[in-house]
Formats: sequence, structure tokens, C-alpha cells
Amino acid sequence: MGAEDVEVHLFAAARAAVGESVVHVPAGTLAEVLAALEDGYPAFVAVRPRCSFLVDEVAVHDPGMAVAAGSRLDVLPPFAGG
Amino acid sequence: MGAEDVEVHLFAAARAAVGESVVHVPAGTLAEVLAALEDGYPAFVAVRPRCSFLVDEVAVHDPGMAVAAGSRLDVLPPFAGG
Amino acid sequence: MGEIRLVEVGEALLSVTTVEELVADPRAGAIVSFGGNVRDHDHGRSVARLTYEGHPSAQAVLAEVAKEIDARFDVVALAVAHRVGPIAIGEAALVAAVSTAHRGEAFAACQALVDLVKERLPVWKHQVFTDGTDEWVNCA
Amino acid sequence: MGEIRLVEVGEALLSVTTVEELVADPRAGAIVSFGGNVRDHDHGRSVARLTYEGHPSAQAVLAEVAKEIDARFDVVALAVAHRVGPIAIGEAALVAAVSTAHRGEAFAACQALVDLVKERLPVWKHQVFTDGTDEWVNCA
Repeated sequence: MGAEDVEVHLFAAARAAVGESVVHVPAGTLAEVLAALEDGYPAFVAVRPRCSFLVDEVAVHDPGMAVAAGSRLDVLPPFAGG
Repeated sequence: MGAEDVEVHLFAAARAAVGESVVHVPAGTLAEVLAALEDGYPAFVAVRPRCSFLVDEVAVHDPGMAVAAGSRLDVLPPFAGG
Repeated sequence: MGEIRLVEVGEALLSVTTVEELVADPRAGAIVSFGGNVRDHDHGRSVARLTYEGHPSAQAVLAEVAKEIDARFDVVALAVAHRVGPIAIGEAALVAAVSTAHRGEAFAACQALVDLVKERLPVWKHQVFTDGTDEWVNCA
Repeated sequence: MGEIRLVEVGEALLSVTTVEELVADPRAGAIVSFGGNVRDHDHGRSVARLTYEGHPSAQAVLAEVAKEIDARFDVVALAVAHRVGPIAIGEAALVAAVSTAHRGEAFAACQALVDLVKERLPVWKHQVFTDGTDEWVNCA
């Protein structure tokens, strides 16, 4: 991991698609970071549209928002509790 | 009890007003039977308007309905279960 | 049609756990239960003791109520019991449980069951207050 | 404000009786409880085993959900727990109980609590079917 990377934490179906719990991708906008994940892990393409995202524990909806180097991105598939 | 009487069963607040669980009054219409109870037990006057009535286990609403000799009249104050 | 697993009007102590366990079923994803407990206060007055009186038809009426709920909702199983006689503060007067495949139906059916019991069951509640006065509830 | 007596996301076996007992209170005339149990079938397919995974924030989110319900309803006490990890068929994944002075509020608050848990709690359900296939629920 370089200092310029984002630490991506994957859960449930997103983890299953990527095959890892944690991966590192270069910093950028949210859209860029997710595109990098799709390039690296083609099975993630099907899951991504249903996911929500946290950057350092805060929900992020704007694909243009910057995900800074050193930050943590959580990828959350639709919840299914109860 | 004469064979021409109605057997009146009183419950809860109606029993408390009359002071007895079972009393006998002459047969007649429902209105006449209830009037006889009011005459005999003045405390019943306050309770009667809130009560419902069963004649031989069937609900009766019509004050003109005959309550035959030998039948049973149940006097039910408002329910308060649960 | 679901299964009506308990309908009881009697003097025995009631437990919500008992009715819940009765309605458990491998087909049921949701169980909703209700416990109506005797409180130590009513309308700001302190209750010393309490007795429920039941009409002889109460058991039959409760069975009709249970059948009606089973017919109206998609129930897996239901169980309901109302206590009569003296009841100590904190103990249950009414317990009910409904199991269904999905949770929305369980809430709706259990609430309708309790509402219908309150409306139809011929039982009466007598409260004695700590000041020595007493009342028949709903008939004051 | 009522009392939030249990908020728990963990691997321990859950019991509806436990949350019911936690919310019992002399001020409460009504207790409504919910048990969401793991079924052996889902959409007609036979389930062999099941695991819930929770996000690290799940405990904090459940605490927020409990606070929100307490703020919206006139609650005496509430308790709620969601299980994570492997769960056997028939065991509870979610248990909740709410006590209130009057019964209508207990039904409304318990149902809203369960609905909000389903909507907000970051947990995921993984099912393995008896035919060997598996799925992440809501993400198929």
C-alpha cells in the first residue's frame, strides 16, 4: 500500500465479488475509486449499483466527492437484517 | 320462584348494585322485566343503561321482546378485559 | 387456516413465554406476542388489589375470537389466554402470541386479536384502591 | 423519555423472554415483543444453514435506532438485540420488546422498532441452500 492509496473494506456480497475483505486502490473521486475496483475485480460490476458507501465512517452519495489518500472506504451491499 | 318467573343472573357492577347474583322477577317484555328490577333494587337504575342482555344465551336488544317464564336473563355490564 | 394452539380462560398464572413457545413453528419467521399486565396505578390512583370476573360464556367467546382472527389473517399459529380471579400487581391478565411467515402480518394479527378480546370477551375488572374505595372498571 | 435497557449486536443465542423480562415495569400495562426466527425455507427453497455478518458500526446504529424509537413513542422501556454469526434454523436473529402504559402504543412502537432495524442496521444475511447453492439476501 502506498501513502497515496485508499483502503477499501468490502462486506458481504461485495467481499464475495472481490474475493478480499480489504484492498487498496489509488485515491481519486468516489467514481474513480469504484471504477478502479471494477477494473481490478470484474465480478464487482454487478454488485456496485446496489451498494452504499462510507468514507471514514460518513455516508457518501456524490460520485464526484474526493476520497483522499489514507482514507477508508467501506462498501456496503443492501442490508438484510431481522 | 314461581313457574311464571324469569331467573335473572347479575354480573360484576350489576350484581354489586342488586346485592345478589341471581334474583327472580315475573315474566314479561325485556322492558318490563328490567323495570321490575329497578323497582326492587333502586341502585340498579344507574347501571342498567350501560348493560347488555342475554336471554337463554342469546343477545337481546329489543325492549319489547318477550322474556318468557322459565327463561334465564343475563345482565352484563360493559366488558373490561385485557 | 392456521392452528389455534391455546384458548383459555382460567385462574392459573399466565406467562407470555408459554404462548410464544406454543406458536413457534419452522414455517414461522415472525412471532409477535402481547402481555397485558396489572398495574399499580390507574388514572393516577394507587391500586391495592384487583380481580377479574368472567361470564360462563367467556371460554366459548374467546374461542370464537381466535377463530375470527385466524380467518382474517394469514396465521401459522396463535395462542391466547385471559386470567380470571384475583391477580397480583405486575402479573399478566391477558397473554397472546401469533406466528406468521412475515412480520407485518404478525403485528397486525396480534393487535387485532388483543383488540377483539377487549371488545368481546365477557369479563369484568374490579379494582380496590389503597384508599379503600373500589370500582368496576368501565362502569363507574 | 423511556429507558433503553438493552441494545446488543453479538453472537450469543437470543431469547424473546429475556427482552420481555428486561422491559417489565410496574408503570407498564402492556408489553409487545417480536421474535424474528430463522426459517428452514426461503422463497420455496430449503435452507441448510445461515450466517449474519455485521458491519463494525452495527452496535452504534442499533443504539441510534433505539433512541429514535424512544423519542417517537411514549415508551416505558425497550430492549433490542440482533444476532450475528452462524444461526441454527428456528433460532432468533432479532428480538425486541417494548413496554408502555397502554397497548396501542406498545404495538406501534415495537413494529416501528423492528421496521427501523430492518431498514438501518448494517447486517447481511448469507444463506446456503440444501442444493449447495448460496446467496447474500437482497443482493442476488
